[in-house]
Amino acid sequence: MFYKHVCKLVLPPVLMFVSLLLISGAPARAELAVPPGVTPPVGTHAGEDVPQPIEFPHDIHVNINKINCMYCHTYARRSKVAGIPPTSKCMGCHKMIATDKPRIQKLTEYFTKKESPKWKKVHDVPDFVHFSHERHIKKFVFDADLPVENVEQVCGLCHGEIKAMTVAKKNKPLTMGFCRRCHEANGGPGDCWKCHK
Amino acid sequence: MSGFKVNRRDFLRVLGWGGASTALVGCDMPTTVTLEEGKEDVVAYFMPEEYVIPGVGVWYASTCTQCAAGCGIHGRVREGRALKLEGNPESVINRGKTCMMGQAGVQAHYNPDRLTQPLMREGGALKPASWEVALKKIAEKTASANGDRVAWLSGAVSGHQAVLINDVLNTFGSKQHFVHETIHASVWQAVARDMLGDAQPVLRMDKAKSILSFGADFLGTWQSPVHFATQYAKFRSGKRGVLIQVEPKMSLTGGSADAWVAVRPGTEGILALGIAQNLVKRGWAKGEVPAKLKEVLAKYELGMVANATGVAGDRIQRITAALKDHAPSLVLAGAPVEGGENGYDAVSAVMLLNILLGNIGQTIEPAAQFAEARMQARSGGTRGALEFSKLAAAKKLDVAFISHANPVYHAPGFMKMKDAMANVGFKVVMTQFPDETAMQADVVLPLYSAIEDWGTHVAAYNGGVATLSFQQPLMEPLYKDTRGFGDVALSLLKQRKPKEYAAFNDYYAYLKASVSNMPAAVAKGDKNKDAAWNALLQKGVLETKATVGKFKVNTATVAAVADVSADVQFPYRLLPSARLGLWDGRHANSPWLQESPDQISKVVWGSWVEMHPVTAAKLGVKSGDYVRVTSAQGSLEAQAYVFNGIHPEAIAVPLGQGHQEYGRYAKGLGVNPYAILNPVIEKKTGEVAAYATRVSVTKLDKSARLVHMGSSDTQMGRKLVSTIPATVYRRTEGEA
Amino acid sequence: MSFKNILENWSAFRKDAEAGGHHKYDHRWGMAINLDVCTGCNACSTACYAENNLAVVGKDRFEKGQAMHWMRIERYWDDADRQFPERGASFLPMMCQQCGAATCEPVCPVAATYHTPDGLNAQVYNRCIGSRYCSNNCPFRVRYFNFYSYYETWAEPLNQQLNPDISVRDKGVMEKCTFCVQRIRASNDKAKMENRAIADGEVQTACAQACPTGAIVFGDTMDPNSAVNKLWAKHEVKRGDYLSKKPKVNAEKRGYRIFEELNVDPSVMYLERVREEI
Amino acid sequence: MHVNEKDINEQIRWAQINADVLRSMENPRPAYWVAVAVCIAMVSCAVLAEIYQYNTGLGVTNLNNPHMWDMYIATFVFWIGMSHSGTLLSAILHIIHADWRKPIYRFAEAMTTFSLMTAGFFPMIHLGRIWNLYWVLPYVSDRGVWPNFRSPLAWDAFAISTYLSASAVFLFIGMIPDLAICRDNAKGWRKTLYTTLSLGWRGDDRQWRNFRKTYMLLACFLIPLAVSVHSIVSADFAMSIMPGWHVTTFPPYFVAGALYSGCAAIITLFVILRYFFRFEEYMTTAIMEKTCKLTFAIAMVWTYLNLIEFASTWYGHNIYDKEVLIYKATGPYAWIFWTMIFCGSVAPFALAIQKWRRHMPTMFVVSLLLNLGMYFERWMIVAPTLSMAYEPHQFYMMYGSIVQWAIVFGSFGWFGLLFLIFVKIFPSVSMYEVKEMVFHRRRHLDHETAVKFGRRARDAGTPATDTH
Repeated sequence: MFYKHVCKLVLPPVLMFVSLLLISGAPARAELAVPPGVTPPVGTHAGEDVPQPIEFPHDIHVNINKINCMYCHTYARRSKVAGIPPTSKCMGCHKMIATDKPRIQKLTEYFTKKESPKWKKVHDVPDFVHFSHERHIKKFVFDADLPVENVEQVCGLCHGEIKAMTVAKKNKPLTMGFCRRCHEANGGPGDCWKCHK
Repeated sequence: MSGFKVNRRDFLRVLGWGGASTALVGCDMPTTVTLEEGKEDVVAYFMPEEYVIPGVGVWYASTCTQCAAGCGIHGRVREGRALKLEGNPESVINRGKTCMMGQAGVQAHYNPDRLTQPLMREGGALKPASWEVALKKIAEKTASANGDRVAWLSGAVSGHQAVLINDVLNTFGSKQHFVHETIHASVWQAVARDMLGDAQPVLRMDKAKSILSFGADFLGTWQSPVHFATQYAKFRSGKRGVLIQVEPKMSLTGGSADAWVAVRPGTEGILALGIAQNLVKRGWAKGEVPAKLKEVLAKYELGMVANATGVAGDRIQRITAALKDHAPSLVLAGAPVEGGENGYDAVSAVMLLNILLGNIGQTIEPAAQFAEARMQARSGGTRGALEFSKLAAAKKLDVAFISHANPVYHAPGFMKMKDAMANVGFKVVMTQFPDETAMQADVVLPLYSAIEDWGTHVAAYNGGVATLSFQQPLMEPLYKDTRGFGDVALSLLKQRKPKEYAAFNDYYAYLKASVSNMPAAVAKGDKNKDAAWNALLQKGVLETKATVGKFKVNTATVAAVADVSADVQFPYRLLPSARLGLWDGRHANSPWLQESPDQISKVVWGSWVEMHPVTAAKLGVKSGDYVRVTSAQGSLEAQAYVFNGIHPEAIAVPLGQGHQEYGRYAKGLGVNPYAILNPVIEKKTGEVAAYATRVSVTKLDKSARLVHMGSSDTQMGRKLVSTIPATVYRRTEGEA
Repeated sequence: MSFKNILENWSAFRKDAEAGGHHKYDHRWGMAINLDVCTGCNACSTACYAENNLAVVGKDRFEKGQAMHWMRIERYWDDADRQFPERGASFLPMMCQQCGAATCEPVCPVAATYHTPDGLNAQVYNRCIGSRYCSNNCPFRVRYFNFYSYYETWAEPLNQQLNPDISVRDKGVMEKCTFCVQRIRASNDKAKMENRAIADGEVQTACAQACPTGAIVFGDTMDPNSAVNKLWAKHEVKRGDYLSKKPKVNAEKRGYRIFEELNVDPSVMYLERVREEI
Repeated sequence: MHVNEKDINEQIRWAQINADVLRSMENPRPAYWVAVAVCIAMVSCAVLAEIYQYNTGLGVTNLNNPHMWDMYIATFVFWIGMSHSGTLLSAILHIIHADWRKPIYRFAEAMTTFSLMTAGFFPMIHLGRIWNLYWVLPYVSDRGVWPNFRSPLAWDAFAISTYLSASAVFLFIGMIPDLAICRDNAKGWRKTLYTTLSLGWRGDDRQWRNFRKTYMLLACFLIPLAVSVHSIVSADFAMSIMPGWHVTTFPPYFVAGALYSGCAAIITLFVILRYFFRFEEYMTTAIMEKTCKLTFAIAMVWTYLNLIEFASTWYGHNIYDKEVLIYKATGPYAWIFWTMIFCGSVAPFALAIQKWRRHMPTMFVVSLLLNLGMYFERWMIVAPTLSMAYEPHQFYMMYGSIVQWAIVFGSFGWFGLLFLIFVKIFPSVSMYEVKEMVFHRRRHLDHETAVKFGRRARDAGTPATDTH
């Protein structure tokens, strides 16, 4: 009799609670090679297409041409923002490479006009959050002695499998929970003021 | 790299990572982050310098132009926006420190009320115009003008700006460059020139063990406040020096004094002579005292001085003793002394103390003047405005250029500057803001802010090291239709002498050329001028060869100081006190400086009338009551602030407010005491005796809470600011 | 305060909270302010406005007592009874004292204000719900509340000056002096990138950097070689030890902390003003 | 003179009881609608003010540094306090079998619930970012952040919600038998309503037995809860270090104050209901007298606690505490302080005078005075400490703006509205308990007569046939 009541009243919330905990701790869908010794952050996000002035093909650059992320996103290891590569950098190669492609011609137009394409943001954290690319790269690449050519694995932790995309798409939630779980799993700071400004 | 400048301009381009990239925590974070409103774009650099990294602030050296002291600054630039100014440690003036006005430099730059395009007067009203049209107008109007019918009125200028102004006037064959500064030390300089043979002697507070300051607010508004503040810190450290401040109204410096002596306004000179007499009588005077001087001093014995100044005889003796005990000493005179009708004599009396105390060569050293005379600081007082207004009123001017100054607001009311300017044939005003003077102009040329412009500065008071301080743009101009002062001056020169200046397509080129050609400028043996130039810009200051003078001490000019006349109709003496912050009113358009309270009264956002409780009781006035202050020239109304840091015979109304124009933050706020000054001129220097106006005060039946910071004037028994006697200090750490 | 913390370290959590510092400190940022050379010139408070995106509230709201100066210079007259203030004015730079046993922390219902491993009283703006209890419980009254959406008052282009390293606070949020945490954070990142500790003097608060007389000294009081720590030691001011009642301040020395008797363990030490008898 | 009269006329017929009470729930008079209209008007004032405040920011309340709290919190404490006496009457007096409570506990109980529902608004209204209110509650979230369990404000959230739900349940459970009576006499929508609410009450023995158990159980649960709730509210102040707030005696002081204001409110409503619903039969002067005596006793307790607080402050020689106390008594808020002392400690002596306490209009006025005093007490607790604590640079005094007044004003409208709706939908006098009361009295009386005539009591008296 009493137990019946217990089962009726007490168990459901408890189960709910436990399951929530479980969900939050569930392992991720493996979609990209994970750097050794790193527990990847959990969660996916169906990002919508972001129309770019020039639909930049990440797949060609990363997959086919095997260009390192940090070759173009050069600020990532030197600043808290990864930065969009300066137009001059694009032209560094595309002065001669693939100049016949319409995209490249578009780019060249911009360059001759001495201005940069109006790229659209894909990944962003709210402005009250202090996120430092350089610290993460250092921890997961340089301090972890990860071969730099595998840096995409580290980027992938938060940016997903960019090399499988043409124009980048947001496919990780990048929410506080997303960050927090990774910090707890990989020994990142747990102090609010490390990330909140 | 062809043309350092092109790249520079490129990376200075505003590249906000999403505009101001400042979060509103109000908008709560959604569970899945989406892009914030208006932050969809991310701007990529075009061709950045390798040291420009988004998200990382870069510091550029420049020079502060908030006042004429010429402090070196560092500006923090991120994503092409200048964010914060700090002191440049390389600068000998401020040693990496800044004052509140320097901090507010960014607000002068980002001020929402800046002029964004040239204005021209058409049918009585100022109408927007293009630069071409405006310059053409100037060209045709000035074509026929020549000689001394052309004049240039400016604030304190130095460096290449001074050179250019000079050159422009030369093209007209005019010598009429008037310099107008409301807050100045002209009388002090005149006296120093006459008695020491050096107008700008170096004051070594760090060496002094005691300072007797007659109203010299060297921590606030006197000559080079930040420099003196750094010196003051040294003065107070170790064997702590003693500061005695003698003044009719407590200044910021008075607030820090060991002994603050309230003196009857206008009698500081008498007190000085009294102390001198006391020194001589007690045989403490260093060196030979001339007989002539003895007889001048003769009548200034204690009783008489005590009567005249309201400072008790024994106090005078104690002050004298303190000066002797804490040698070497340093005696200064500031605005209240200089601004008296007897200003010159009073300051001479003060300087005499330095001589008698043997401070010359000890704590007062000959100046090291900047080698190139044309670039030396043109500092001046109110005389410039006075002469200018006289010429203008007499219709002796066809063309007037006005820059770095706002005479219509700053000139005392009796000069009737507005009407005087109406008589000038053609007025060109170069300014950053729609100020009172601009409103009177025929052509208004909008200038870059100090943060957008190039320039070089030579401090009038340089603390003994002659340096050239560089001013370079921290960011792209906010408004494309504004121009740098140098560029404007150059285009004026090009109108008159196209050939000579054809080489320089802008001020930057001119500056670079002339600096690189300065003998001291280029590092020895360095052939690569670009490298030297970039190094200079990085450092911000350039030490140059200096001409160090010699003192020629002369006490002949010391004369008896006339006592101030009492007046029944106007029983009080008006003190138009200056204040660090709003300064002479040029910073009234900065919200920060308006909101940061006056250091002594703690009043914000407005004007007030300071009076002593005794006076207040006589008038039946409480703090917050509105009073009318009336002089022979007119009257003003403001709220009273009653406190005992002022002499009962004095009424103080601070400078800085009472603008009719000058943007949303300044306009229609408070009153300007200069509007009711009496036309009293200090005879020997021709400066306006700003502290010589007598006023009467009447209570108005209107009262309101005086908007000020802080509720309690006392500590109410808490240990907030606790004080220990210097004896204890000496015992514990004084010897350190 | 994470869920783990409640479950495992509850008792430790409580004990430490009383003892002022709630876990192993990496740093304990502190200050020493020499009131003898402080001239009350307001450079510090203006620098604070410039660094920390402080709102200018205007005359009316200032009159209401809603001003937002994180760093304020209090001015007192010690001899108001005499005819003249013959010993000058008493200036007191007052900002958040970053107490080790802060009274604001335990009362926040959502833990928006808490103690960081750097020994700071953090104020997490986007966690704050504006109950304002922290301000009521602050003996120094140095917490300021956004009574309005002040960001609307930054007239274009004034808003371009805003420091991107700190949020602009919207209405309903409490804010206060942070010891320029954004500068600490930046130097911390820099140091970590270079695999070294933060050097003394590397981090400077805006007020300390501006102060023309160098009255404000800022640094890590845990670093034995830091200038600030030397000053604390020289003037025999120690972090509060609550169990032993031994006097914390030596009467002969100039160092003292305001409201020491409340045992809130402030991180700011003041040096007494000195006056010569003339 | 001493009037010795009965709490209730035990000859009253039970059908009569039903009739009277049910009548009070039917065809409202114009006066009722006027009252409703007034209340709605008051509420809408508050709503407008709140909308304005929500959009503009809390600055419109005149709050400042140091005055971060003001009338909102005072009013919050006031309403929480108001709620207590309901519990006192219904729960405490229930378990000590003081059966004179029976005719008047129902509306007191309702008052408890409604004043809690009113009080609950204020912590929300005074928040800077009300839209994040739920952060105070502990819930499992992706962010892994929790409320600060050390904060009295977090305790408030728990305590108030618990107390509200508990007292609401208590009110409802206690009404079930009456709802059944209503059901049997109602038509139309009321019929359906009461049918649902009375949970199929048939009044058989098993139901009665379970009912009594549950009711007693809840009563026992509610009493410590009530005490703890107001102790926690007092902790909002006592847990701080502010002079005038950091007072050890605050929990009992607050509880006493709470009971005090609650009883005063009961007297007010007693008079109103008795007058408008012609409940003279049930809300008799005798019961009024008992209520008054109770209130008087509590008033004296409150006065005593007040005095020891002053005394401990005065002799405690804590300079800051003393300053605040002196400031209260002599500062700009002095008039409020002395009004509070008068209304709280002097006015109650009117309750000691029998002639007066039997005179309803007088009691009405007096009870209002008492509550005025209690409101001032709450305000005097909150404001002066903030005006004057440690830092002399931040000593200011301020009065709330029109916005605060509007919202506080509106809260009374809200309370009134709820109460007005209640009295027309639910029996504001507990019928079945009045019957119990009558029954017991009658049994008692019959026993006496029986002894007199040497007969067994059971035969005597009216058989209880016309019960349901």
